[in-house]
Amino acid sequence: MKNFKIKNDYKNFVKGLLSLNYLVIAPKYENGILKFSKIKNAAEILSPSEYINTVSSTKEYFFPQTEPVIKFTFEGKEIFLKDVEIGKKPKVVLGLRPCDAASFSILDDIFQYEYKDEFYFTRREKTIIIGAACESNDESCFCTTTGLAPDSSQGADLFIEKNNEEEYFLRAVTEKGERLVEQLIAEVEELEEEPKKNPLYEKIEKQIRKKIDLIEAKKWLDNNFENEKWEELSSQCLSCGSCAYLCPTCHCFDIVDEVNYNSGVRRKNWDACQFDLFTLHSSGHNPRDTKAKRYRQRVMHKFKYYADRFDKTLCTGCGRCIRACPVNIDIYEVVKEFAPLVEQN
Amino acid sequence: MNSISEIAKKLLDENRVSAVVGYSIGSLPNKTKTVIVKSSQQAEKLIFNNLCVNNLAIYLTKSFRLTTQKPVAVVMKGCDVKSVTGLIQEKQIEREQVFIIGVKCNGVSEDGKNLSPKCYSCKLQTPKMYDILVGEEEEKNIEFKNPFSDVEEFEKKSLDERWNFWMNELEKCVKCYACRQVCPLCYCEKCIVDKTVPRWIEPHTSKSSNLSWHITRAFHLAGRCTGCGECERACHHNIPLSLLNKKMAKVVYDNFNYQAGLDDKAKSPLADFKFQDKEDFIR
Amino acid sequence: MSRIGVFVCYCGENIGRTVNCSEVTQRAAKLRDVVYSVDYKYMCSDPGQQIIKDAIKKYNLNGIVVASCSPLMHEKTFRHAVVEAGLNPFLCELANIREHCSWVHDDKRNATDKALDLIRMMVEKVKKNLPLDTIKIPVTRRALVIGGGVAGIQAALDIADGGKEVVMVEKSPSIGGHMAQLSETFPTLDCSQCILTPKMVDVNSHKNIKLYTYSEIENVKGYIGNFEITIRKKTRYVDDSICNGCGICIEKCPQKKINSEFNTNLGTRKAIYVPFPQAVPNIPVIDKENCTYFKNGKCKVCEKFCDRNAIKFEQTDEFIKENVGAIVVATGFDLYSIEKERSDNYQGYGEYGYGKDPDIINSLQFERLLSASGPTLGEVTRPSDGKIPETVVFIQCVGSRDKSKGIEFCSKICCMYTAKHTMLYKHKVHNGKAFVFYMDIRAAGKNYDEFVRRAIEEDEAIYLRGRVSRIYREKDKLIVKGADTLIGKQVEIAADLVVLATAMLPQKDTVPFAQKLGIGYDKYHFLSEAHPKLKPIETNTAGIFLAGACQAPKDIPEAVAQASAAASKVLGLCSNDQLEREPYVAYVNESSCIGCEFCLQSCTYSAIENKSIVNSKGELVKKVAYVNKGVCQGCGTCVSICRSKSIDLAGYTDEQIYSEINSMFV
Amino acid sequence: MNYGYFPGCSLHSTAREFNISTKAVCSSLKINFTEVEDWICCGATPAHTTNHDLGLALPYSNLQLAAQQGFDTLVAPCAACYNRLKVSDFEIRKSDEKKNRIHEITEDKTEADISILHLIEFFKNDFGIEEIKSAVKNPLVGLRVASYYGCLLVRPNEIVNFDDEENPTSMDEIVSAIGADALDWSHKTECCGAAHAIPKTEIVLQLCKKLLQAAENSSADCIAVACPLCHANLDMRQNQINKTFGTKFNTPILYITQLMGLALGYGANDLSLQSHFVDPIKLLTRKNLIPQLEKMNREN
Amino acid sequence: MEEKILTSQFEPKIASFVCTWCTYTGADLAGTSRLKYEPNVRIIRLPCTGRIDYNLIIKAFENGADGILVSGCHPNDCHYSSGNFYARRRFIVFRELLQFIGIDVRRVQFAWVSAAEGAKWAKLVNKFTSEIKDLGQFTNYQKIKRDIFLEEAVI
Repeated sequence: MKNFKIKNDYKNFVKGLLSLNYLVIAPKYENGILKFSKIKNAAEILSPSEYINTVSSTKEYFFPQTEPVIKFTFEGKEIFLKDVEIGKKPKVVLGLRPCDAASFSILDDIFQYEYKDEFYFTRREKTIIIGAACESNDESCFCTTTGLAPDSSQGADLFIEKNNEEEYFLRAVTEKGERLVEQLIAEVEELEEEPKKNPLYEKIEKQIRKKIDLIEAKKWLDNNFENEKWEELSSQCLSCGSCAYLCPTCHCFDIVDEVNYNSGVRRKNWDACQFDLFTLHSSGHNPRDTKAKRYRQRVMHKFKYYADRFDKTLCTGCGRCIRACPVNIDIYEVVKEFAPLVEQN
Repeated sequence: MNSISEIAKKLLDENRVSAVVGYSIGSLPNKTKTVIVKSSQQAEKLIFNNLCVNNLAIYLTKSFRLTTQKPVAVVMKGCDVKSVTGLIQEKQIEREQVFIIGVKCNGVSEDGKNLSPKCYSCKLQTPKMYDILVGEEEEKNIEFKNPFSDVEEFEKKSLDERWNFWMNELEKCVKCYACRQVCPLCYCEKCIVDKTVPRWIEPHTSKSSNLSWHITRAFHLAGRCTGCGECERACHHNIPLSLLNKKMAKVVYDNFNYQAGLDDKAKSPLADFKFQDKEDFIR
Repeated sequence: MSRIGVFVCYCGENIGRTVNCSEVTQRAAKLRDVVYSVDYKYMCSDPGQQIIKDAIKKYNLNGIVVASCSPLMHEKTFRHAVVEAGLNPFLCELANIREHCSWVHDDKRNATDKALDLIRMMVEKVKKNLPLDTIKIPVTRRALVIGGGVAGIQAALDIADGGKEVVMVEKSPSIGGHMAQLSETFPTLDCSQCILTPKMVDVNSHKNIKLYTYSEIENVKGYIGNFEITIRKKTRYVDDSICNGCGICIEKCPQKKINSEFNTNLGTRKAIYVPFPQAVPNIPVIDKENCTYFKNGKCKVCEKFCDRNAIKFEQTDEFIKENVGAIVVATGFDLYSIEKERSDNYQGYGEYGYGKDPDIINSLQFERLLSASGPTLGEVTRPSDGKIPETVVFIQCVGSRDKSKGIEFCSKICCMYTAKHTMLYKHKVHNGKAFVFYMDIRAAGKNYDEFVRRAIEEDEAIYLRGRVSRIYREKDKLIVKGADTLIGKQVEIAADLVVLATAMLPQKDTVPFAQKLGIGYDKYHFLSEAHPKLKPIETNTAGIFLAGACQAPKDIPEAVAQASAAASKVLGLCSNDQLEREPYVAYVNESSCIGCEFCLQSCTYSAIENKSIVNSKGELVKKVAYVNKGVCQGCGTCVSICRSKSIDLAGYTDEQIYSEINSMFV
Repeated sequence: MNYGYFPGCSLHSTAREFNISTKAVCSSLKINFTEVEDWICCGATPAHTTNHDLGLALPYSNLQLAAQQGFDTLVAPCAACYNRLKVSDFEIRKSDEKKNRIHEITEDKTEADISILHLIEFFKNDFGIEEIKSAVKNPLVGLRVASYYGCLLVRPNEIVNFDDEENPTSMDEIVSAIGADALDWSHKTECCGAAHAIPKTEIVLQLCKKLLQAAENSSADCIAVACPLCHANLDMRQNQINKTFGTKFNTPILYITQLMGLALGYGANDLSLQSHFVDPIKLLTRKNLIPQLEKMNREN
Repeated sequence: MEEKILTSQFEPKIASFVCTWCTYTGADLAGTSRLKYEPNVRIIRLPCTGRIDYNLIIKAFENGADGILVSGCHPNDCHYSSGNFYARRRFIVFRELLQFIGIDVRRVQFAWVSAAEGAKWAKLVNKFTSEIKDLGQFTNYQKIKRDIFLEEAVI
């Protein structure tokens, strides 16, 4: 795959991107918080050095909080169904960190498991992911545990890095990515050689929380469905669900019909396993009726069940759940209880 | 004076309480972790410092609701005790079920740098109600601020400015209901938004259904919210929920001369009335 | 599935003139879930009702909307018709297209569209209606009367004469109340005791009346038709089942100088006593505070002399349970105390010197001075030296109508009894001079004003319109300083005796008492009637009625009239085995109720209680609200106050209203 | 609390002894009053009986002065000053329209949000009767004192409402606290004739005679007052009353602060006891109530 | 902000919540007295103003109401003696909340109309209807509702 140097500065590159009639989505401060938002002009863009990561992940652009699945109308005594149209405009999501970019390989798996979710994939196929290597980190980051690094390009179509001369260059990861760069040839210039790795990334990797042996962790989980630790680990949880709503890989949803007098819609709305009504049956029975059971489900799903099925963890170490938890439940510390750290040299 | 961990140890050893809810060192530099300690060995963990911003009253209903015969001890700042008063007032707990380890508080911080906004208008460095009191009161050199100054400031805006402000803010809401979950007074087992027959508040996110939710939240807390600010802290989209809560508190204070969390015998203002209540808008 | 029938009424031309009824009928037929729609000239007529009945059977309808007049007009009619066709009456709703549509709009297009909207809303509502059953409550056909004054006596006798059992509870040792203390009564000047005593005796001997004197209400549980009362029978130290009232114990008791409450501290009694000779029952009580035996452990003279061994020093309070279906509260009044030191919210009249000078007395004390059975045997003398007072000053409105002392109301009876006092005084002291300071003379009542005029014109009472600022003693005389506002001058009267017409207040412990019963009270602690105009006898708790001065100051005829009214209410209630009520009552969703008790606090009728939910092991899981269907009146205030929507109102459920709102604008 | 002190004209002239004794008492009780600088007439009798606005503007001006000087509470010993200040404050708080008018008259827009206390009110509610009691060094045992409140101190009730308007007791409480016998007498709030002293002296003589008679009937040794005008009428006219009515009154009239001063250990000169027409010193000496040591423990 | 549609064409949608004992009966009286008033109001009958929760009002706005009229018995006249007092408190607070959020409270009118005040009811409806006509359609609120047929899948 090819590499390209960004000729002028980063903003100019984005300007070029905007001129291609893509919907460009990138980190931007809106109402006081940093989140992935639509970029209207290049001046709004933040360069990869200007942020650590956004508050919420990019999943809402593929799997929105609320999404109509089917619509219907009543006319007299008849009911008419109507399909929902999905946005057709091609998009570029720009500036994802490795932990977010990697989430797509996870979501892709789950949204085509046994049934292909056309809503997700229609959007997915029309979107080009441009990742950006991390130039800083915070105390919550733990991507190395999940097998990632500040400069992993996994899941991205294009990946932005800094070379030794502190200049940004683009790494084409997929053909889709490469085709996009070809349209931007005025802004970039192909590099002959593979650029040298900037030592910054190694330095950050060392700053990140130490890697936990997830294989060992899974072994523990395999044998400890019943364990009083779950009670202890979850006792302070308030079931607020912030962890799941912010997680780039959590994907549970609820289906709800909303009916007015003369029309209605069936919707998919986000849900979260920590909510006490999450598995409540209409009979009144709830198989996961305690916080301990719900928290066990969360950890098991992330580090055991998903691994059993897809041989991956349902976590990219982005640290969002840790930052957001109002009572400081730290999934890294939790997993560390079950498994040793990996010796590193 | 005894430290919190010593007190906790003693209480647990003497079998006087079934658990102690408190704070311990957090996993991140500017956070403390809430813990529920059930054995005296674990009591070592308990600390108190200026990062202990959480209101632990939440656990009295979330974790212990009438399940324990023995009381539960809780570490409480002056402001947190107001929530306990509210819970007693609303028959969720009985005073005897809680052993309050009151701490004299000199202000807490959410990020380790800035004082939490609620501390600027706090007059309760020493809790009004406690079973044992720890900590030293320091000369408070915080400039006291009118708790309603931001409400008054906001009210000066025009109708459209206010509407646009809230629409921008509420648009961010993803209906995770974390604000509700962390609220010590949102103790309902089944919240009105989880009720489906009928569904007064639609579960999807949109400005209108988000508005219904936030009106509901604010209104249900009117005269009950003690201003602990946990909802705003839990909101990862930084929606200024306290502004709404404070507005409600102000309305209730101005009209009915009532402040929440001060009297566990008082009637909640919206479950009460006076013949002399004044209004000027009913035709 | 809902199968709704819509029946559109022309009401002759009343609806048809502005609403295009046939268009409405056709459009209604197209509404979702409407399976039948028809119009008719007079739907309320027999053939009209027959159309409904036939359609229910033919189309198997399970919801009926009649688009016609106001439900307040014909809801009952149509529901009755629906029942005849075998449907639950509460599955029928009326769309008000006459009063709210055809009669108030001119434009035919608008009125027709609006009529359809109203029908659509009702169709949507009725789909959510549930079949309801009228509520039947069993009635215990007995009554409790609290208070044995004239109001209580009248109510008890009326109910008992009506053939229903009555339990009467009086807190003092004898019934009779304040009326027994009075000398003669206005406006006829008949002797109070002469008219009251026979009634007292009747109460005691009536086969339908069970009398508990020296007893108080300890607890009230239950609701209309089904109250359970706990009565505390206070310790008399005399066994009332043995004592025959011979009075030897009283005669022999060595403790003589105890102030007599009945004689308003103007006379004395013994430590074992009956309050007054005509007391009912005529059974003495030992005053533990003053009894030598209780004070020193020695004496027991009474026990020694009692040949029936009725004296029981070891007696304790007894608790008795009674079940009744209705309660009449007739706890009466108390006098405002004029001294400055007070525990309640009212200011005293320190400047009048009451309590400091024995010759400044209140009106009830003056009644005792006038009474033939009083401490002076009816001779009017000064308490200080027994001299016959030559000048008496009467001051009205002491406490009443005085905002600065905290009481704003008029005590209503003082004008009349003060006039009576002047007359009786003049009849006894012929050369005496009576002065009256008054604010206004309020003598509205049959023969009342004539009575006052008689006091002024025939008995030469001198009425001065003005207030008194101060009373103080100068040697033998009391100087009363006041204003005569009619001549605009200050006056000073040197009096021998001053009588203060003191305000009437409710009994002292009315608040805890009212709370025990769950009835309302006003800021002065007078008990509140359910509606000032239309329900002056009822309280807001069903089955509890008011009689006499516990509700507001009243004179004897008014108290008696209200007592008879209360009795007739009780008899009405007790005339059936069961009460029937519309089933519009609140009900609780126990699975989501969290027991915050807001509904309980805000229920005007105290219809909501606590209920404990326990698990199979008997452990308390939670407390929830519980609605007593017999008491709930169906206002729905609790529904709005419930945050988690765990309480709902049958007939006006959230779902029904939601459906109406949802179909309002289409 | 930042207390301002408003002596008013009387305390700087005919009622100097009231001022002197007040200051003595305050210094002994460590009460810190600061006299409002540049105070002007309180608007009593001449102003308020001739021009309503002037009657409000003069006292309001004083309140504005006090507000500008940073006081939040104003204490006035003279009953007339107190009454005028209260009335003005009450009227102006009640109506914005009136306030604007008065602001125009005083040519000053200062919002005078100040609470106004009479000295007795201050002692009773702010300082505390118990505190006074514990500071007493020379209890006035055996002195029978009739407290005379007059009209301005407790009336009208909706404006000056720290005590019962008909049967006030706060001064009696102070009298009891300093060890003297507080007499429950009948004429606590009767009229003394007030400003009629000059135009219609005979009314004052008549009314004051009644007052003195009532005090004598209740066997009072002396009368305590808290109003310079009451004092003047009762003290200065006593001789004239005796001449006119053939009575033999010899009842010393003392300011309540003078009695307090005695109890706190001050001597006759410190309290200017010699400046009364009816000599109180004889009485006090007879009762052995003047401290032996003049200026005893003055500074403590 | 709010787009005014030509006043002459604009017929406001007005939802009304009334108690059965006073205002509903008062409105009946307006009918029996043949008083004429604007046809824009749709009445929902409830037992008492105490039953009128704030979410009925919100729901009516969500359903497209341009104005809301809430009415019941005068203070001290409540059939249930105090339901309207509770309601009054609720409205005092709720109205302030709406105002704070930026909703024009002129769109929510509270009134006491007794069973004898048929004329007051007619007048009230006319006055309120004309006021809402002046204010125009409540587009602010109607715009924020997700119209499922206009809702473009954002993305």
